[in-house]
Amino acid sequence: MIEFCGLSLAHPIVNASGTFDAIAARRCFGDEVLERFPFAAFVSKTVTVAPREGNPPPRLWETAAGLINSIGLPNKGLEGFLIEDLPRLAELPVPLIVNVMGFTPDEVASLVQEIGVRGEVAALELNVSCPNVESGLIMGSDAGETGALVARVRPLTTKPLIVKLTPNATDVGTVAAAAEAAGADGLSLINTVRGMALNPRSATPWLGGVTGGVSGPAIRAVAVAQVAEVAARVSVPIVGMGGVETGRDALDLLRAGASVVGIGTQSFRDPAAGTRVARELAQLRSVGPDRIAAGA
Amino acid sequence: MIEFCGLSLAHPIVNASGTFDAIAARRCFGDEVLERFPFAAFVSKTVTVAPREGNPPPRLWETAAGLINSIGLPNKGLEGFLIEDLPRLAELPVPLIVNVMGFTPDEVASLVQEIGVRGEVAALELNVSCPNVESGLIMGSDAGETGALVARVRPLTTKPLIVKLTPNATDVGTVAAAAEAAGADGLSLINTVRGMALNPRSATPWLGGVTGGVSGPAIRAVAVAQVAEVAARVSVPIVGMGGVETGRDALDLLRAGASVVGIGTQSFRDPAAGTRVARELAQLRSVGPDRIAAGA
Amino acid sequence: MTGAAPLIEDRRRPAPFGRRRAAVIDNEGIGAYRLLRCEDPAGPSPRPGQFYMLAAVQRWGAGAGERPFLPRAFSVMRAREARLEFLLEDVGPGTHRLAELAPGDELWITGPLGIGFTAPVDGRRPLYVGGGIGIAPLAIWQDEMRGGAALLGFRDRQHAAGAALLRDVSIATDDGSAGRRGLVTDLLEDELSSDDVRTVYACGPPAMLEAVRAMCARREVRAQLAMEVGMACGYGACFGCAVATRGGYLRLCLDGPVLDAAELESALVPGAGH
Amino acid sequence: MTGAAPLIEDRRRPAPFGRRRAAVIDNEGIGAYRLLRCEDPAGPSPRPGQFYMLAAVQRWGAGAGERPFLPRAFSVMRAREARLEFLLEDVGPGTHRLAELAPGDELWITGPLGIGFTAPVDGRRPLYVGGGIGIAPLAIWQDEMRGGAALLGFRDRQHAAGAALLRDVSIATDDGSAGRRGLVTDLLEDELSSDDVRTVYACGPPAMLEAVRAMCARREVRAQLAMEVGMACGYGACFGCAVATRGGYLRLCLDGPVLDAAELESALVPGAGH
Ligand SMILES: Cc1cc2nc3c(=O)[nH]c(=O)nc-3n(C[C@H](O)[C@H](O)[C@H](O)COP(=O)(O)OP(=O)(O)OC[C@H]3O[C@@H](n4cnc5c(N)ncnc54)[C@H](O)[C@@H]3O)c2cc1C
Ligand SMILES: Cc1cc2nc3c(=O)[nH]c(=O)nc-3n(C[C@H](O)[C@H](O)[C@H](O)COP(=O)(O)OP(=O)(O)OC[C@H]3O[C@@H](n4cnc5c(N)ncnc54)[C@H](O)[C@@H]3O)c2cc1C
Ligand SMILES: Cc1cc2nc3c(=O)[nH]c(=O)nc-3n(C[C@H](O)[C@H](O)[C@H](O)COP(=O)(O)O)c2cc1C
Ligand SMILES: Cc1cc2nc3c(=O)[nH]c(=O)nc-3n(C[C@H](O)[C@H](O)[C@H](O)COP(=O)(O)O)c2cc1C
Ligand code: FES
Ligand code: FES
Repeated sequence: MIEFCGLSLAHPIVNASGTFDAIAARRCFGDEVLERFPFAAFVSKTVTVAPREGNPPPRLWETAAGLINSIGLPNKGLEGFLIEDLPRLAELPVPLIVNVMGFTPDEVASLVQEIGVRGEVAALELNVSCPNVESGLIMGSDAGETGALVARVRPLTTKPLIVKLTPNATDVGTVAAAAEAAGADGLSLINTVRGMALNPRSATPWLGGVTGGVSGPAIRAVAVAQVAEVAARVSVPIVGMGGVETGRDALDLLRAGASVVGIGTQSFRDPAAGTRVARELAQLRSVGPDRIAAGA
Repeated sequence: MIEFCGLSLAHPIVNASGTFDAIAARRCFGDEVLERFPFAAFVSKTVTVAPREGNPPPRLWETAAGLINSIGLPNKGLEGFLIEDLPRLAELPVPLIVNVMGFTPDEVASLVQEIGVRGEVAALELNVSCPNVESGLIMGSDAGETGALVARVRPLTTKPLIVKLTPNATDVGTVAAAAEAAGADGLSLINTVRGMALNPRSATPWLGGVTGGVSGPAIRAVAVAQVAEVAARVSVPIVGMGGVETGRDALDLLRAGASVVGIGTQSFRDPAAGTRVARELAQLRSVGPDRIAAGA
Repeated sequence: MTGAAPLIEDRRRPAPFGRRRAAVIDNEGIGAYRLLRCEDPAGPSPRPGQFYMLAAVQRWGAGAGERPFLPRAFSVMRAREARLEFLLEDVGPGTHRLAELAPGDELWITGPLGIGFTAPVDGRRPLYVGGGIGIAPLAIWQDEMRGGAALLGFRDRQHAAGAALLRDVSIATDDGSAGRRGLVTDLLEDELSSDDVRTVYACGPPAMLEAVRAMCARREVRAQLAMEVGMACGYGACFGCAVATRGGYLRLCLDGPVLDAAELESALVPGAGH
Repeated sequence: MTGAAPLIEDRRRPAPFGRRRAAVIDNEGIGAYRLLRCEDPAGPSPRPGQFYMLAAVQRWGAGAGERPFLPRAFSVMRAREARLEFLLEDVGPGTHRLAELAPGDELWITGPLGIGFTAPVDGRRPLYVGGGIGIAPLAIWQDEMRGGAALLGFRDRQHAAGAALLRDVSIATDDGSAGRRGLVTDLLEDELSSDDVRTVYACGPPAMLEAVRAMCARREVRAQLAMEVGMACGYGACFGCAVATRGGYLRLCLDGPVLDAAELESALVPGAGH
């Protein structure tokens, strides 16, 4: 058992928001998903106040050791989430972390308040970073805005508040420090890195949303750097993610300063990837450092 | 022949600074390098005022579809460059672009002045990916600092001035616009993306310089996005680079808005990669768009 | 199973959770296509129209060192005695790698996934309309339906070899090198003119599906379309496979790949096809 | 060529510009090592101590889909009649891929690169000191020198099989399973005690090279060390292979890999070895 922001987790592997839909997975795989749930906590896809259709397709492009997505945060909106999704997510065998995003501080405030009050919810993750959505300036790239936002919503819930940072910022460490100073209980990073691909036929942008976010092994080195940078600046616990494929990659993020590791794109290659990574990580940790190097 | 910032280039492929040492290559391969020179212009490694030893080793780490380097800009310094290297670089069969970096605006000024005045030099490239000694922040990540620097040195030379942007910035488009407004004749991007790796044995940073820069295919989607973003903001020509492996990758950067394409890490896999990419690019351009898609 | 009730859960057989290894039995060339067979002792038998996410265990990420990275979606073409059959065409790095697999190689498979076809109601008879590689899900469905005519369109004679995988077929080829010269929708036009008490089951490239959809809509013939779009996960995790319907976007991997044509304003899905 | 003048350019044979294809002739197991032979009709004959950058044409970037991405450096172990021989040990993704190459497969090669050994001066006799895979460049040098004793250290008997590639050898193994139990530097200590009119040519892991360097410095015996460090390009392009010398960093691929031991304060290069 590990302790993270007051939550007790069976192991340090969780899913990255928006990369595992537990309700959909149950439709595809039945209750085996509950019996063999791959994550120690479940992080929901981002919930916004109003329902969203998401970006026009195509939404995916495969790139060197990675994926570019331009999904556009489709979701049922706050009310739809509370009524339709929350009861079903409450059936999961692990603590529930709800990821939320607002286009204004008021929106964030109502999301935090209305979701934070629900007993099914163990913690909130604040997405201040999604590069796909046109909210003008990305809040999470600015320390002042991020700090102000966290300070504003912090008093509205007693639940742990995790701030999910964007990697598309000049100085992630300072944004992280501002979030901590304003009362964040934890930080998570990295979100996807802004990227783009062209349609080979038409030479126009491939993605319906024009640009997208790069995820997968291609961004792993960026994740290690940013987790280390943030860990050096804050004392709250960190959920590290970005390109984790194996237990060794998870170990690297933990060694860089994370307490918990998120699996995103890798789950697309194997729905049960979380279980494998957790097992590999446990194996690596049960041997000495030299054996780790040899077995890498 | 293509025209770029007043230079006439035989084709649109140049080297990325710091990834091809023409003098060293001549020692290894003899004069065949001159006869079959792979680039339409040669860009020097960054020159600083004082000589630099570079960072302590290890300096390299191989990552998914890429490389992390922490070289630390070793070079002979301005005087050593002018006396030892410039005469030999003048023997190359292509125009010479000298890349310079200063730790203060005064340093940049003397580099631009003393190198710009030399007849062997066709253009200057300003590497602004260096930390400001006072703020610790990277100059090139800030539009104000970049604009002020370019404005300061612009009058000091009549040679074309290309500003090489850093991708590790919240808003590359605004930095680019500031550089253009201050008189840059061209822009080049992307430099490497900040990344890090840990030593599997010791769990400490692998690189002697602690963090490094990611290059290679892993960053290609980031390069396409940033080139497109900058091209939408400026009207000066762009040298696009980042992860180019094939003519198709070069074509993507041109379509995203670049006029010239730089080859970096790919030259490590094949010293003559530039020639192959230029040939593949010419072939792709000689067929219609549908054939391009099919041949991708 | 003819006349299965159109309940969603009858159209979806749940998959074991997680990807599993499957040994390649053989990989046979059929004209321009490959028929890839693998063992699947652990899996349930799929419903016709369902699909699997496939990747090679070895060298998925090989070649130029970049793609394929994600698994690829393939309709099941036949399933018997714990063996699965897929039909594929080499059109890119993923299908290329699968096309070269040999007996003894292994696949990662996840599935069956998605929702399959439903039987006709009101005494209508099934009519299968396939274009190119789109014949795959029609084969297993024709088996289960125990018959019905199949109208199949191909580029040329080499591709038309795939027609041998169904029964009761009429063929059209673009170049007239096999069957009638023209489009499969020409065959469909004729067929529906003489008998429109049909339910159409169609699979093929977007332009063909759109032509089928429009034709059936005009004649008020019910049609189910097995569609394709780029997928990353296949199980509803990524929201990447959005298809616009009259009711908004849906995830094709979860609420498809078989859609009722009436749900669509157009079957011309962006980013699909070659 | 015995007694070649120590001019730099005598120690460096320039390479054709660009990588070239080379057909694998065979790939033979020698104890724990692989002896990889390839054709190189287009290349010049290398100087002993020079190296090549190697990559497989197929599946360099395969396996887990990530590494190897860059080519890898290998000392030439022998070169005759337009054929090159390399000795390698499977220690990671790159050497693993090379170790599995078979006749008919192809390599990308760039080389010869770097600066090789120089002959002894002042009537000194050569003494070769090799550790593990470090025996490779000593073999071609011993050939050219037409003799001289070789002291070789290995982990165990399986690795000691490599000793057959040189002549006039004395062996030490860590576990005593072949030759004397102990380190190759124990052999060197004895040898130099009885006769120090020698020039030592050493190649092996950093700790061994450092012990050799220190011992030779103490006895004022000249030594040339063939060193290893991670390389991305092999031809001076990346500045990644920096090695600290008394005169500052140098690029090992350009000004090495053979260095005069007197240039070094320590041969314990960070990041090298396993
Ligand atoms: C439900 C379903 C069932 C299917 N059934 C079958 C079947 O039975 N048999 C069969 O052969 N195929 C089937 N397909 C199609 C099959 O999945 C694709 O042909 C396959 O994914 C192509 O992969 P590839 O790597 O070979 O080609 P890709 O290069 O991926 O090319 C496929 C298409 O993807 C697009 N594309 C090109 N590059 C990229 C990129 N970098 N990232 C994203 N998209 C790109 C282009 O539109 C291209 O034409 C099915 C698809 C779905 C969704
Ligand atoms: C001039 C020269 C001559 C050589 N001659 C020979 C020879 O004749 N025979 C021979 O077998 N070898 C030789 N080597 C060593 C050989 O180049 C290496 O063993 C090889 O590069 C290892 O590659 P790999 O992918 O198998 O292993 P890697 O995984 O690359 O491991 C090799 C070492 O690199 C480090 N490392 C691990 N992961 C990474 C990473 N992601 N990025 C960077 N470094 C990492 C570690 O220190 C590891 O122990 C020579 C090296 C040089 C420089
Ligand atoms: C298809 C896709 C959808 C995502 N959706 C969300 C989201 O809704 N909210 C969010 O905070 N992050 C989202 N992310 C980002 C991931 O949570 C994660 O930060 C990122 O993918 C890096 O991890 P990975 O490399 O393991 O995928 C998404 C990522 C992908 C690939
Ligand atoms: C080993 C190495 C050294 C580099 N040195 C410099 C440098 O001295 N100055 C500079 O402006 N950019 C330098 N760069 C950045 C490259 O010029 C280029 O912007 C970057 O590598 C992206 O291109 P690529 O992916 O094709 O390598 C260096 C890159 C690498 C990999
Ligand atoms: S393919 Fe991922 S949601 Fe459908
Ligand atoms: S390996 Fe690139 S400079 Fe030596």
